[in-house]
This record gives sequence, structure tokens and C-alpha cells, in this order.
Amino acid sequence: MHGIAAALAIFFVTLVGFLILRASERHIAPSKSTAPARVPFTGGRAPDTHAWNRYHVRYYPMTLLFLAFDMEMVFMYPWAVVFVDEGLIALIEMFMFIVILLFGILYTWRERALEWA
Amino acid sequence: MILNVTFWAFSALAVFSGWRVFRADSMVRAAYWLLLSFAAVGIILVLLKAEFLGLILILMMGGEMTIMAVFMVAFMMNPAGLNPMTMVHRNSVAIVAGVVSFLAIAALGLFARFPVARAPAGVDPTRKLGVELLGNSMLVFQTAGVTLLAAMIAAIAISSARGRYGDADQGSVEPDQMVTAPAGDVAAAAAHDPAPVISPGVHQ
Amino acid sequence: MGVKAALARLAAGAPARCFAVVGAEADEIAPWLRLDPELVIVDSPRAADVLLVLGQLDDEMVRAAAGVHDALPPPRGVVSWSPGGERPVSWPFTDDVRVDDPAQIPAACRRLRDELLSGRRASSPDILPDIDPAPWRGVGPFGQGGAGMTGGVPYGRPLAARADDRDGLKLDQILVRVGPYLPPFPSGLVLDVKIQGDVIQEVSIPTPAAVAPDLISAGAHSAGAHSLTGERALFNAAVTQPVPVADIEVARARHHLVWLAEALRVSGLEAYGRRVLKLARTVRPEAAEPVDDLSRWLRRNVSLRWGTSGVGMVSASRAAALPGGPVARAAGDGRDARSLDPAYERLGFTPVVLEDGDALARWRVRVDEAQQALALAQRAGESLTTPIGLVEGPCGPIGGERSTSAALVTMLPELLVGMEWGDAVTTVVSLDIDMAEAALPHDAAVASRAS
Amino acid sequence: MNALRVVIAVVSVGAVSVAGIYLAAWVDLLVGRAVAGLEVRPLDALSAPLRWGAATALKTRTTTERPDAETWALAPALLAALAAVGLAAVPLAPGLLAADVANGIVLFGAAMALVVVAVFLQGWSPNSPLPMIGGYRFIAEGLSYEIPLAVVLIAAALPARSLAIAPIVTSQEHLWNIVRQPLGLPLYLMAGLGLAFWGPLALPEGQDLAGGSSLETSGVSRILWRTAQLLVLVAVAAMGAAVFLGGWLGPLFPGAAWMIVKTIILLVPLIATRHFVARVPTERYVVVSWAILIPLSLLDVFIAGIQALVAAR
Repeated sequence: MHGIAAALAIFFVTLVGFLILRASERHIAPSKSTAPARVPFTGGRAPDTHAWNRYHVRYYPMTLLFLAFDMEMVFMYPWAVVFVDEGLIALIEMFMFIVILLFGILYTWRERALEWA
Repeated sequence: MILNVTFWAFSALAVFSGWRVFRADSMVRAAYWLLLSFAAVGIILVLLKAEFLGLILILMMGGEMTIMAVFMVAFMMNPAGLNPMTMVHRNSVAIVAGVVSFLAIAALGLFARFPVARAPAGVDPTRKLGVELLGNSMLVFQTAGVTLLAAMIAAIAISSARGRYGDADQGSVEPDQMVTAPAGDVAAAAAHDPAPVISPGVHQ
Repeated sequence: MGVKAALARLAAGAPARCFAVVGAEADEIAPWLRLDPELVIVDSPRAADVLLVLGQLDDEMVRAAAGVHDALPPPRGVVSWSPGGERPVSWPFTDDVRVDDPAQIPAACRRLRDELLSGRRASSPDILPDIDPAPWRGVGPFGQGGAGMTGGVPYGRPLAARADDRDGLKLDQILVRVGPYLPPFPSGLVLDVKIQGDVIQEVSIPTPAAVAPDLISAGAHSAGAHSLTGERALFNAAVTQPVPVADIEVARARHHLVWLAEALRVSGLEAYGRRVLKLARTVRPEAAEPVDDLSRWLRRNVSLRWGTSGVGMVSASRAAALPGGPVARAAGDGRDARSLDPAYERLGFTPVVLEDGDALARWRVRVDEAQQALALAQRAGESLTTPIGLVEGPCGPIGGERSTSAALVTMLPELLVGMEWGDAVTTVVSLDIDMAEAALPHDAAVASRAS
Repeated sequence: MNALRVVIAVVSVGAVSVAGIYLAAWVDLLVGRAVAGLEVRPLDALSAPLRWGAATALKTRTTTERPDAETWALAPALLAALAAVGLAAVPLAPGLLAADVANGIVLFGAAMALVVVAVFLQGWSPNSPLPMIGGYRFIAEGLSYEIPLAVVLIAAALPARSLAIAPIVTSQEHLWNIVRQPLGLPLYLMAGLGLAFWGPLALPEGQDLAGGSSLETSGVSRILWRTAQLLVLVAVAAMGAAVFLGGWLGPLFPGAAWMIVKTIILLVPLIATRHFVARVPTERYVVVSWAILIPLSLLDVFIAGIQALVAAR
């Protein structure tokens, strides 16, 4: 259990440390922001609208594919632990599992769904 | 002691960030508050000695909440919450549903008789899980595989605008199934064109 | 206070970080600044200490430069250089450090930066007025500037609106006002780009001439006096008078290498770009091996091929509509003004032509032409060009109806539509648009040559 | 007792991080100068990162018109914290492991999966078009490298019969994984470059976006962001050394020395890619990653599996 405690401690100490360092800039170089200094930079001219928008991601089919593969990984971790003990049968099982999933990639690639929509 | 404090701290964090999901104006913030809530639950799972499940929950939710943020930003008006908005609709129904399900789960937790089976010391839950999954039958793995494949193909078929043989909304047809007409005989080709079968109304 | 002083002392050893604004007549100076160890040219004003204003700017460009200036985080300062030392009436940089000799620019930047960081000099104040782009404070039910889900001007700007898209999913389209000083693009290029996601849907050019033509025509004949290379003056002179072939060809090779350095930098190979720039400065026809090595390295580099092949296709018909130049030659159009010159015929000149028409072909044509130019320069000896009223400049023919760069700028809107942002940048860089040449209208070009 | 161990873990990971970050910055400068054909001057380069940091720290932090200030502040801190956790999962020597968990590669994977969140927030928060494109690019990139990254680590876990890192190291006693699973290390390093958005995979911060997700960042935040990025690289190199180069295993010298040497052996080429390999286009990277790298990583699992079964006989 102390392993996870150490991981958590390292996480929070780094996080807080960085936030404190960032706050330190107030003492080194206090900022006073003005309207022209706040204009988002695209080359010297001001934008018309906010940049935040209903952003049209061009890879949305890929994100769906990722969801399936993320699930696959969940199965693979415990499989890796018992693999050698289970022997050949585990290899065959995983082989079939992965080949089935590779068909998914093959289909997606053939439908050109990995390219930008 | 420390274990208890940690448990309560992360429980509080999970509830707090779960509540913030519904108070956030920005879709990105809402998604990542939810991620924080999941991560806190993941840590709680780790504290409950389900280390693998806890960590895998965080691992998966990192990608998945990002994908959720992407879609929420794409489809919501005012995705960044520049104009104030509320994530809550039909307040009274929501409150009733929330209270009822909370009470139901709480009652389940308090009154249900859970089987008491102390795990022997030194057992590795990840290994147990692996044996359970692989075990004596291939069913679990192969069912999962086929289900995931079906999900992938369905997701791509529905979401992708383009296909091998042309754009989806044009009714893409495999070249083998196209009736080849003599050059110039456009009318004949149109008569045999299988496109209307797929997308009726093209010739209307 | 002690910490600040210690940091300032430590920082004094670092190179000055400059954001460069390049106007007319400075395009032959600006690239070489990257070789100087005293300064670093950065991509974002947010990372810069010093705004470097080079050359002459018209009113609109000065306004944009003021916008860039205000984006620099204080403490900040301005170093300016202008040929002849004149500044326009509307010059907004009141406390700039003025440099007369371009060779003094790096030292001036470094000195200014040290003064700024140590507090010996005050940071230059904002130029543009401190008012919100649109009044919004207090408007709306929460005072956020808007009403409803998408209405109003929350925080001073409206929200983006939806537009049609090729995949049938109607989501928001935003207008990105590119330039005039966005680093991957040539300084002075102004484009209004409408994007949905990272795909470009529409491109328009708000002003046909990005750099004021009167500035160009006034200074074009004197450019040689100020520039480190005098490339433009040399090519312009060759329109009307005989010039040594060797000089012209070395200038061409140098131009292509300077372009290659910038193209490599935009591809992420900044250090290699600097190496190429160093080579460009010292390139001589007798020592052509480094260029041959470079060409071999480029051919072998899979990653560069991956990023450029099939990107930014210029079709044969589009190439035919261009006055000529390497872009057309990379698309199978073999026109080259040198073919008309008997002096080149004697040297056995044949133009470098590739068929593909993509960015990769344009990279290759330029590198091959650089090699060829050095070979020609070596063979040419003392021979002179024949003034036939048309000279093959590094970007295309000079002295014709209109410049290739101007034609390329007008081609951009059609060419870039449908591209992912990164591919569009690769394409623009691969076209090698000379903004001074692009701004040169036909009559101004003739006038400047006549003088 | 336990509290002391945790404190020691935090301090040691902090020290290793600072040393690793500084080394990475130094190596980057040296390789850059050598490639640019300049005088290398290693001693001068030793102080250059400090000088850069001092000059940057003295600049004020600019903001944009309506940024998401909190998430913008969080992004560098989150990236650094995740990288530190990743580094903490790597054993320096037998028993010398900060975050000693039974599922080490899952912990590493979880920390690295959340890197996408940090980089996306860095790009999204300023409410500025080019950083936003950068942030979205990184999501595409992250979703593409995450699976090969996890799968090659799983392959390395097969012969060890464990998801903890220490058994993975000891399982390489006779033969390192770099030989046993030849596809593993190259695929891992490619994914690791994506993770650190470095060099050819610096897609969110490419020059074509004029700096992309860090375009609007100035002052101390800029230093923190660069530092955190280098820490990710260090964590990737350290994990690669443990999983593929036999970690602390080696003759004569103490284990920790071997581990440090091997980490540097991986760190230097990772850093150097920035000066030799051009940035790859986003769309083609996604297609290649899914159509080639993921099937290859699955093939790696099979090779590892067959090999492990044969060895177990």
C-alpha cells in the first residue's frame, strides 16, 4: 500500500509545487493586462469571434475505434499475468480475440474512416 | 487512521467533483470534473485493494472523458460556457429521481447481506481476474471480441461520411454490383442503377 | 528585489529573443539574423523580449505591427531599422532603438534586452488604446455581455456561427485572420482563412497588395546599397543590362538555400536549417560539394518526403496559368527564361523539370536548381547574360506581364481550400512567395527597372 | 516508518527529475549546435538553460481575452505531476522503487493516458485559434499512440508473469527484451515521442502553428511547461531502460549506475530526433499509427507470447 501512497504523494507534491512556482511570478514580474495585450495572436490582427467554438474534429470515427481498443486493453492486462501458466490455450484465445479486433481496423481503414472527415 | 482519512478525502472529492459536473458552464470543464470524480473513485478502489481495477479505471477514463469532451464541445451550443448556462433540465424530476436512486442504493448498502468471504492473504486480484477471464472456457474472451468488433463496425458505418466506393450519402455501391452500360447509353445505366434501392428518392 | 537582480544578471548571458516584423526592403536582411548567436528569432510574440521592426511599413502594416508589439509580455522594447533611416509619419514606436547599419541589429537587441530585464530602461507602453473590442460589461442577466445561449458579445466578442461542411456535419466555422506577421507564412502575407475544425474552408485576400507598392518602387533601385546580398538589385539589373552569369547563378543558388533553410525550420528541423543558412552565406561555385551532400541528405530523409509528398498539388493547368518559375517547373511546365538566353545555350543549359506538382517536387526542383546553378556558375567563367527583357529570377521570370509571386498569391484561395492546417502551411512555404515581388504591380515594376 | 519511506520517495524522485530535466535540456542544446554546424561548447551549454530560464522568468505572464484561467494554470502542473508519477513507477535498483505497486505498467499507463488531458487543456484554455488547433491535434495523436504504448508494455510483462516493473526487469536476466522482442523498443520509443510531443511528433506545438498549444504562454508558465515536457521524456526513457534494456542488470557496477546509464542511452536519441526527423503530418500519422503501428504492436505480443511459452517449457 505504501507504493500507491508514494505515487499519490509524488503526484500532489509536484502538482502543488508547480502551482506555487507559477504563483511566484506575481513577485518577480507582476502582470497588468490591457485590452490590446489580451488579443489572441494570429499575426497582428484581432479576431472577429471567440476561438472557442463547436469544433469540428476531423477524426471522430477514430475516437470511436479507440473506445473499442481501450476496452481490449482491459482484457489484455490480466491475460498477461496468467498467460504463461495457462499456456498454449491462452495464446490461442488471445490470438483469436486480437484477430477479430484487427478486422475492425481493417474495415475502418478500408472505409477510409481514419482519414480526416 | 491515514487510510481512513484518505478514503474519506477521496470520497469527498468524488462527490464534490461529481456535483461540479453539473455546475460547470464549459463542456471541457464538465468532462474533466467527471474525470476527476472517476479518478477519485479509482483511488478508492485501490484503497479497497482492487489496485488493478482502480488504476485501469483511471487509465480508461483519461481517454474516454477526453473523447466525451470532444463530442460535447462539437454538439453543444455555447460549448465553452461563455454565456452562462445550466446543465440541469427538468429540475423536479431530476431531484426526485436522484433522491430515490440514492436512497435505493443506500438501502442496498446498509441492509443487503453481502456474502462474507475473506480472501486469503497474498492473493493477487489481477491474477484472479485473469484466471476468471481465461479460465476453462473461451466464451468470455470471444464474446467480448465479437461484441467489440460489432461495435466498431456499427460505429464506423454510422459515423463515417466516406466509404470505399464513394461518399456514404451518395449510396456507395460496390463496383461488382454496378451494371456496366455501353458507353453513351446513360438511360439504360440509370434504369439499372442500384442507387435508388439504397437511397430511395434520388430520381424523384 | 535581490532575486530579480540575480535573475537579471543570469539572464544577461542569454541571447535576446526577438519577434521580427519584416517590411519592404528588409527581406534580404531578415533571414541572416537567424545566424547570429546574439539573438534568437522566435515564433510567438509571447516568447519575445524585443520587437524587431525591419524595413518600411505602410500604415496598415504599422497598425498590425502595433498589435504584435502589444502582445509582447513586458518588459519589452523595439529595435527598428529602415533603409535611409526614414520612418513614416504614423510611426507608433516612440521609444524604439533606431539602428542605421543592419550589422548592428543583433548587438542593439542584446543591449536593449539587458537594459529592460535589469530595469535600467522602462518597458515600452501599449500602443493601441486599452478599450474592449466591444462593450459588454454589465450587459445580460449576469453581466457577462450576452443573452441566451449564443447571443450577444460575451467578453467583447460574438460566438462563431455554423456553416456547411463536406462531411454533412454542420458545425462552427471561425475566421482566422492570418498575418501579416504569422511566422510560418511569409512576413507581409495577409489571408482571411475560414476554418471548421482544422480544415480550411475558405480563403480570401483582404488587400491585393500586402506591402505598399509606392514604398517598393521608391526603394527598389537602391536595395543593393543596404542588403547583405543585393540579390534583388542584381536580378533587376539583368533585365536591361548584361550581368555576369556566374553572379546571377550564385545568387539563385543562395536564394534557394535560404528558402530551404526556412522550409526546414517550419518542418521542425531548425538546427539543420541553420546549417543550410550558413552554407548559403558562404556558397561558392568552386566548392559545391556541401550542396551535393545536402541534396543527398534531403533525398534520403524519409520524414521530409512524408510531410511533403502529395501535399499542395498544383495541376498542370494551374501551372500553365503562372508566368513561370520553379513552382510551374515542378508541375511539368518547362518554361524558363534562361532557355531564351544565348549565353545559357552556350553553357548547355536545360531547365530542371519535374512532373508531380506537389510540395515535394517543388523542394526537389529548388535543390536541383541550386546544384545546377553552381555548376553553371563554374562553367560560365566571365560570360555575361544577354539582356532580352526577361530574366529568370529565383521565384519566377522578372520583367514579364506580372510577377510569379503575385500570381501565386492570387492562386492561394483556390489551392488551400479543403486542406488541413499543417498541409496548408507546408503548401504556402513550398511556393516560396516573395512578398515584395508580389506587391509589385506591373507598372511599378517597369518604372523601377527603368530607373 | 511508512511516512518516512513516502518522504524519501518524494525527495528522491524530485532529485532524479531535476537532474534528468537539466540533462535533457543540455543534450538538446549540444545536439542542436552540432547539427547546426556551430561550436558545441559543452560547458557554455551547461549554463544556457539556466540563463534562458532567468530571462523567461523576468517576463510577465500575458493572458488572452477570456481564457479559462484555472485550467491554464493547471495544465503544466498536471503534466509535470503525471510525468513524475510515471518516473516514480520505474525502479532504480532492486528494492529502490518509489511507487512500488503490483501493477506498475498500469500505473505508468494511467499516468500517461492523462497526459492527453494536460496538453489538451494547455491548448484549449487560452481561447485562441492556433493553440486550440494544437490541443485538438494532440487528442488525435494521443488516441493513436496510447494503444501501441500499452500493448508493447503488456508484451514485456508476458515473460515476467507480472504487471510490476521489478519482475519485468529480473525476467530479462538471460536475455534483454530489446533482443527477445525486437519490435518492442522501436514501437515504445515512437509512442514515447508522441507522449512527450517532441521532435517529429511535436504536433500540438509545431512551427506550422507558430508554437501551437504554448503560443500564448509567457513568463514562468512557459518555463514550467517546457520543464514538464522534458520530464515526460525522462520518464519515457527511464521506463524504456527498465523494460527493454534490462534495467539495473549489468556486471561490475551497482545496479543504479547501470539504470542511469541505460536511461541516458535512450534519452539522447529521443532528444536528438528533434534535429534529424521532420515533424510528421497529423492526418498521415493517425492513419499510419492505426493501420501499421497498432497491428505491429499486436504482432509484438504474439512474438513475445510464443517466446515466453517456449522459454517456460
